[in-house]
Amino acid sequence: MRHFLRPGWILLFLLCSLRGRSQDSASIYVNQILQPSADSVRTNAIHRLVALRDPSTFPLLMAINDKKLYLLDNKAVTTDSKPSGDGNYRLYTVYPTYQLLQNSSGQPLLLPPGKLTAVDIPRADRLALVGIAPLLNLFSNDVQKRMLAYSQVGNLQDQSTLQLVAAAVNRETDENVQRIGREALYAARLYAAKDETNAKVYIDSIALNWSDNAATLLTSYSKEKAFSPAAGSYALAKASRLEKKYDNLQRIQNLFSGLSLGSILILIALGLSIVYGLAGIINMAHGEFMMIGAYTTYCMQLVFGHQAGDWFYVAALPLSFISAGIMGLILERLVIRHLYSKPLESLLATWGISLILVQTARLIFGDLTAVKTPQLLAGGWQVAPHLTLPYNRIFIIVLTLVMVLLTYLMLFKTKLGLQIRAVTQNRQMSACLGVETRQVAALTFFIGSGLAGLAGCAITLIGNVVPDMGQTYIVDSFLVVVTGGVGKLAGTIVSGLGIGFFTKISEAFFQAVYGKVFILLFIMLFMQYKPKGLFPDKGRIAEE
Amino acid sequence: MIHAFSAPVLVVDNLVAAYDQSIILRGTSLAMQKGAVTTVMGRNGVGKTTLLKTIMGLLPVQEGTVTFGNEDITFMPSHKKAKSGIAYVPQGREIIPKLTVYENLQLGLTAHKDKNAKVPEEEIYHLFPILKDFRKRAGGNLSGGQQQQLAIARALVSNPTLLLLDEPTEGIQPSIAQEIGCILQQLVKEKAISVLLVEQKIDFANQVSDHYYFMDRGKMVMDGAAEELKHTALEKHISV
Amino acid sequence: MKTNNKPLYYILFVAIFAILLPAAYLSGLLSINTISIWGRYFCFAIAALGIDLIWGYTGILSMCQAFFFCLGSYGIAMHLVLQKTSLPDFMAWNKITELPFFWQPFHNAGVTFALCLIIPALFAFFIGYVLFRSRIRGVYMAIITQALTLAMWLLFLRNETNLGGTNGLTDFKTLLGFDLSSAQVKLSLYLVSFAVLCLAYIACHRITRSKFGKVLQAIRDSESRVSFTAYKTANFKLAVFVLAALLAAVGGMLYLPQTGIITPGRMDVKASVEMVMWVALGGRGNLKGAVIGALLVNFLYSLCTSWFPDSWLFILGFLFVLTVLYFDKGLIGLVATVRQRIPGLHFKTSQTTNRYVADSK
Amino acid sequence: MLLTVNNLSVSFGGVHALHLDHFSLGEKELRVIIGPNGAGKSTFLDIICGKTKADSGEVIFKGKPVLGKSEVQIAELGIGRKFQKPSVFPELTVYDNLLLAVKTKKDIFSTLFFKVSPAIAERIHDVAARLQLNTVIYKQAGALSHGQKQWLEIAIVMLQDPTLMLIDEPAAGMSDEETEKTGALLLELANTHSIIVIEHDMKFVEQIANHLVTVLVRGKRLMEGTFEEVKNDQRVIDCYLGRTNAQLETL
Amino acid sequence: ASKSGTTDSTATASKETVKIGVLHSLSGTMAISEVSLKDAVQMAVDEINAKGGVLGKQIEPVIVDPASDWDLFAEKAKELLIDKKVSAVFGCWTSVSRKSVLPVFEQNNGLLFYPVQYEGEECSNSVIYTGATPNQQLIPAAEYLMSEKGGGYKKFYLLGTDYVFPRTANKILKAYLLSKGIPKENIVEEYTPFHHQDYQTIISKIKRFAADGKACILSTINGDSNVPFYKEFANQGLSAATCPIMAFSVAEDELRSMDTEFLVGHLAAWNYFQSNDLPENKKFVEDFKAFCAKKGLPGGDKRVTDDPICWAYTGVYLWAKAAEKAGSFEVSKVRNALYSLEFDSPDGLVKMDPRNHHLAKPVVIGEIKPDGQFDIIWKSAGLVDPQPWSPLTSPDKDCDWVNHNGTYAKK
Ligand SMILES: Nc1ncnc2c1ncn2[C@@H]1O[C@H](COP(=O)(O)OP(=O)(O)OP(=O)(O)O)[C@@H](O)[C@H]1O
Ligand SMILES: Nc1ncnc2c1ncn2[C@@H]1O[C@H](COP(=O)(O)OP(=O)(O)OP(=O)(O)O)[C@@H](O)[C@H]1O
Ligand SMILES: [Mg+2]
Ligand SMILES: [Mg+2]
Repeated sequence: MRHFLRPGWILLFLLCSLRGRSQDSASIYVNQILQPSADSVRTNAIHRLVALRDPSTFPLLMAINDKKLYLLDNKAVTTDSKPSGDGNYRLYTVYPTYQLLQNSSGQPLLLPPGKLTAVDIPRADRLALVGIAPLLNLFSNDVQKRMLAYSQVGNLQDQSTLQLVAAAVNRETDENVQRIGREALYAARLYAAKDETNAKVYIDSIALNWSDNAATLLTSYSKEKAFSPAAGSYALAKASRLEKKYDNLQRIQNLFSGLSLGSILILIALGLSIVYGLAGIINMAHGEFMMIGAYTTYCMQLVFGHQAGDWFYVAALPLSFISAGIMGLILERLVIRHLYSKPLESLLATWGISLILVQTARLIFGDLTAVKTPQLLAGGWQVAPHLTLPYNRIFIIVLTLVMVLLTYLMLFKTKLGLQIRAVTQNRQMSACLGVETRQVAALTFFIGSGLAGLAGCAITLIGNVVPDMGQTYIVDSFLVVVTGGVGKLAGTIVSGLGIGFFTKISEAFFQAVYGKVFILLFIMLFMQYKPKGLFPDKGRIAEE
Repeated sequence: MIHAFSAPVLVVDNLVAAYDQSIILRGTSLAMQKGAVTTVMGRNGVGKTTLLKTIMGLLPVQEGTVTFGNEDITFMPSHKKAKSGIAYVPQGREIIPKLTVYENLQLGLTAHKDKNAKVPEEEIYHLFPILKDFRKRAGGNLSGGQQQQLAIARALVSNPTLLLLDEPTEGIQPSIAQEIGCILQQLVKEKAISVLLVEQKIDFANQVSDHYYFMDRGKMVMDGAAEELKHTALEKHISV
Repeated sequence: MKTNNKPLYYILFVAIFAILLPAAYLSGLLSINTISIWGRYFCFAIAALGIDLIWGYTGILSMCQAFFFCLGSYGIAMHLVLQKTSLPDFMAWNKITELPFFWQPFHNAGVTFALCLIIPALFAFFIGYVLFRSRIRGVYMAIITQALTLAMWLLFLRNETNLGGTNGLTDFKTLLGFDLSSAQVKLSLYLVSFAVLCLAYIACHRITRSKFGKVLQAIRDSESRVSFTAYKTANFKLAVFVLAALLAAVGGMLYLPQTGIITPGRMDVKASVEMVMWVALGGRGNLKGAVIGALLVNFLYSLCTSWFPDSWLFILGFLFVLTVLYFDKGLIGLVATVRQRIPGLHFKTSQTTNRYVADSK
Repeated sequence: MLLTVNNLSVSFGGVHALHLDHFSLGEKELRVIIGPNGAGKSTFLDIICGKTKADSGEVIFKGKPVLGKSEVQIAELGIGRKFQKPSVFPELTVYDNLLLAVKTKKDIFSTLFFKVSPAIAERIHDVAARLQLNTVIYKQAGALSHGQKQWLEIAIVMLQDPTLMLIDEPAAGMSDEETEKTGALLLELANTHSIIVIEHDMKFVEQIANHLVTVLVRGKRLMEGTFEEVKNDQRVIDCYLGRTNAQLETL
Repeated sequence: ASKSGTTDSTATASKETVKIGVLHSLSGTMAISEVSLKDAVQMAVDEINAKGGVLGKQIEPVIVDPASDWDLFAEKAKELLIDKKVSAVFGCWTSVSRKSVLPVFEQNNGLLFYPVQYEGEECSNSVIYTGATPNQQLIPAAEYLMSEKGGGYKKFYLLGTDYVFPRTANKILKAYLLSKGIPKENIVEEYTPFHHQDYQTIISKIKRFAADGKACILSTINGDSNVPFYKEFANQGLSAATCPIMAFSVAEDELRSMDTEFLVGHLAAWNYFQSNDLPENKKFVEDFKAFCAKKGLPGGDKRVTDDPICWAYTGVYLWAKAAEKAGSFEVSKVRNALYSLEFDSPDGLVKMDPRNHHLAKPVVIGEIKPDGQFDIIWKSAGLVDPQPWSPLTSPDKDCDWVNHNGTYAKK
């Protein structure tokens, strides 16, 4: 590796000298672009600048390419691609240096685009940048663009391009981008290599570097570009080893996906399990409580607005629980309480309620809405080059874990839990023992609905918010509750995870649709052996 | 007959109650002395269980009143009745099946006046040793007799002042049934608990009762102190 | 001994639907469209009878009736499609040149009718056999059958299944040589549906009043006790399950030519739950309730989606909730209550007067 | 022997509920089983009628092995059961409860086309009358009192007319006189059936124990003998009857 | 019952008004998309009525709710045509709903204005297709992506919800890509069930597929599956820069109240975008916002227009214009008047095909901006003629109602 760094330094030196020579002409062209005497002058200037390939002009060219070139006090500036809060953008000078603009107090200067005068470059002129765009992007301050640029720079046999790329790689701060950049360089050298030892060194470097594309690159090298069969087969061997590693990582990714799906299912089923398994109410409106939680989150986002950053979500977590819980409580008081010990009627009534709730949501919100992902949970944890575990999913897994734990403690370690379990098994006798069955039942419903609301809040991290979102999940969550064994917390967890893993594993083999069909049929067969779920009651209590 | 002259602890006056349309209690009246065992007897289906259920608040009262102590509890909800000191051992045990034996006992504490009370395990297990071994077993898995024992134990845990017992010895082995009798007498004596007993077996009733009521078709047809009533008279009434 | 207690209601029912409605059409008061719509409701009512048998009487909540309904419909639809072309359009688009083997038998009308009954029956038999053997019941049964319906729904949605995918089968011209768009044919289909509904009702009525029906109810109450009384409960359950499937399929068969389209949407989760809701609303465990529930819900559905396009869901939703809260035996329970309140109408019916409230559960 | 049981054992979660080395019952014999609560009496009957699966051992009824058979098959062999906790069809009327019990063909087609013959109707009413159910015969079974349900369940078993009747605590919740009536009824039935009765009411046991009484303790057979023998056995007194049994003294 | 004069009889029966049917789902899964179309139709009707109506008659819309229930679509269509005797119906979104009502319209001589892009391969005499045919949306998009300017993509992941439009669209796209020399192994086709929410597995597949930066996605994912898809896409570290998604079913209305952060930079191909600079369009957009605010519809003046809304709106005008031209509401006359009819739509001048019932219109490709609007990055040079039968998959067929009887075999 060090081996390559040395030429890198030389290149950088070279670049600097290049810049010195072209400095004067460049600044002339820059001026012509910013204040053209005629359109043709500007067009000419742009073409000239492109031909110069002077890195010091790249920020400018890039700003042109991105339609982000502005004038601020007659200085050419550009903005970040994303606002840094509240619709304001940071500003950078583009020429002769690329610098962050600061205000008097040394803080980055933040301005909305409206405060800036856009320099309007006609589309035709912008098109002149198309050929050089990837090179420009090597110096972009958007990581994604830089990443892409390396795979698009094209033929690195061209010395000047190679120099630029090498310089860019050296400047690179982002590890992943650097990996890709290095690969581009290695690949260029590999293609140029004409003796075996040299080629192997580069092949090894590429394999060691192990960017996303390494395997494909080596394979295509061995097929098309290898100068000798030996080098080709060596590359191929490396590639297939990489593929294997890759496959293993993919497996881990699949397991993670399974875990994540499973925990979502558990989170949704948890409330259902309490309301159904314990209170005996087949709550067809469970999904709608979830929807309420999701809309609460959405409303929080509206209320907090853009400034508040992630706080809206922090507030939404408890509030979604409470709002859905209260809604549940109201319904319990108005309707459900007449229906204990009448599971059939509860089915009908909760179905009716779900219709009403969906239509109400439709009238109030009426749209496809989605909650923005809190900054903290955006993106993912890059475990290995090919393994990204999204933070939002990790968060949901942790949330599920916490909720399961809390639910467990609540049900089995507190007086309330004891009373909840008692009331649901025998209301009248519980009452005779001094349990305030009404309160307990209402509380049970509150907690169950609240959990659904929380699940809804969590789901906004991965999905959208629509009035009938609940119906997407209702069958799945009932499946989880039932395969686990009604009223069995452990069953809900195991079956939720099981279904999650199984779905993801089968999806890896079948298409998503068949994966789902497969899982449904599998559950059906599974119930053959466990007709009362994973954890059936044993002995006399199992009877009817 | 220690507290023979104290004020009645529970008075049921002219009670009418029904399951939906079919009226079962047709003006039942009864008065219980404090610290005594009052026994209600009668043939199958005359409404004894219904009477206890109505007193406990499981069945709405249509007419009449129930007074406990000095308080009118006719329309008090069941759990308040339990908290005010009435414990109920229903016919058919009504154990909470999926709670363990210990949890069932714990549940009995809900009605205890003292919020921090603990299950008096020693006393209970002394009375019903079998419950100790089965502490962690689901209540519903116990044998019939064991469940009956648990039901009685659960009622005692709450430290009640009035015990409603619906055929408490049903399905219990003779030796323990006999002990239950002794315990009842002891409770009545020592803690001045009052007991309303529904019983069919004359032998057991005789062992514990201070006062008898005879019920037929939802009405009390006769009553009297234990001494006043001859064995034969009892039998005659029950076999009408 | 308890049958034939209210001939008046039956006569009224038959008079309205068999005479009044057709007469209104013939005299121009009603459009043929309305007649056709009622014909479709009858199909739902036939399926609802099956649901009542399996759920109301036997206590097995089956959520795959919608699937059986669709099987019946699809069978007829396949026949009708083949009447029109030798290769359905959608196959041509999918570059399938030869009719798949399972489409072949549907060329023949007789075979089609037979298959429309046999296939659902076989399906029901197989599902029932598997499920009842392992003593799946209660919600377990409900959810498993729902899962099955869901799986079938997903399969039917696929193009690979060669049943038209999401679009289903549509655009039919003739049935047994009759032009489906002609008013007479529509009227006949209406009358046939009504006749089948009546027959199905009578048959179900007989069944529920027989000892067989009593066994079913006993299974609902306490299945193990029935076993100890030496009845092979699994067989009984299987029998009603197949019977219910057949009724659903018959409903589906009649439904198709009157609707003109069958898509997998008929058996999605919502549809399968809704079918159960008809029965629940009408009054479970009561055949009249099932019929009335199916007719009423669907009638309201049609009516409200036209009259109150924005708020019909509220109306239906509140109807469900109110029914549950105030008429706890469904709509038919309401009728019973009203009749009891009005002394003049007080007939002695032995099965609705005393009500047992399961208090131990 | 009608029923022979060898080395029957069953345990729940490691606890031995029943471990019966031998038990046999002759034709038309009425056997009473007594024993402390939790001795395994009901479990024993549960195994015979197929409700509970045994861990090991054999049960031979009419020369055929019973274990492994389903409830229905066992019922068809001729074993009828009354449970400790009354088990009837709550939403059917008493009459229908009885109708279903009557011994006839019980397959789908015969039930579908079943007609109540006068003989059967008479028999139902007969049994109902004998068990004092005639006043409630059109009532829903779920609306009966505890004692009435007991009667109904006995009636169901009677109408089933099985070779072997397994009766669990028939006298529970009955008054003394009704208990006596039940006893008489059982004695009469014993002329034509084999019966196993479980009871805790000693008066009742004495009345019906015309042959042998088996005592189960902790799942094992403690002794078998006539009522007199059992009553006076010190072990039985110690663990079951109690030191001074009031019930017995008053006899 | 369907002889000739059904519409004529209405015309004489009610002097002042002429009825039209509006057949869009107002509840159920499709409501989210379709409600806006109902609003657009209503607005067009109000505008026309304000200007004096058609042929001197006020338009009276009969709105029904087919509730995303395909059977109900057929039932409502019958009701509108037979009972309500409407002169034309504006409605449907999904292909299945259109297929469901198609026989009804054909048997009862009705006229349906269908405003949504669709899979083609249909040529009904009773439907006026104002939405795009595949060649007016799919092909230009693919072409653009392959072009130098579009990024020169070499690998294509065709991802869709499992129903007819995606299936057919992908069939056509695949044929097109193959014909342009894209090797088979560089085209992947995949479908997910309706309402699919969990795209983890698929995204990781895509990630691998797109590792070399040469891949893009052609998405026909429908409705509520889009958000989870795009979110997961971003969270697993992919972006518009590394692998752009070209969507065929994502429009402004869907993006309206979404947080578009994770969508920015991705593409969509349509015939119309709200960001269209034409003055007609600016007025249209403003009018629509004002209309929604005035009627108190959800969203109020925050409402946006999009392609289907534009065509739903245009449809009403086309019908009105044709009726005026024909001087009658009679279906056959209106239909004839529609051929070659030109109209100044918000999207500029559009023109009905002279031989079939489709609309010639421009094709535009847009890039999603943070505000949920599209930056138009490509526009076709002029109107693109409709091709109901794609020459790629059905080279032998064409649709012509003037010289032939609908679909005919080309020589
Ligand atoms: N849930 C119920 N619904 C309707 N009627 C009932 C119900 N429970 C009991 N009954 C009726 O009420 C009457 C009295 O029943 P109750 O249980 O009070 O009798 P009991 O005196 O306790 O009899 P037993 O000695 O058999 O326990 C009986 O005739 C019975 O049929
Ligand atoms: N499923 C089970 N799990 C654990 N223990 C059980 C289970 N079923 C029964 N037992 C225990 O097995 C023993 C035998 O019970 P069984 O019901 O047979 O007693 P029994 O002799 O009928 O008693 P009783 O006279 O009280 O009715 C009891 O100790 C009981 O607790
Ligand atoms: Mg009683
Ligand atoms: Mg027992």
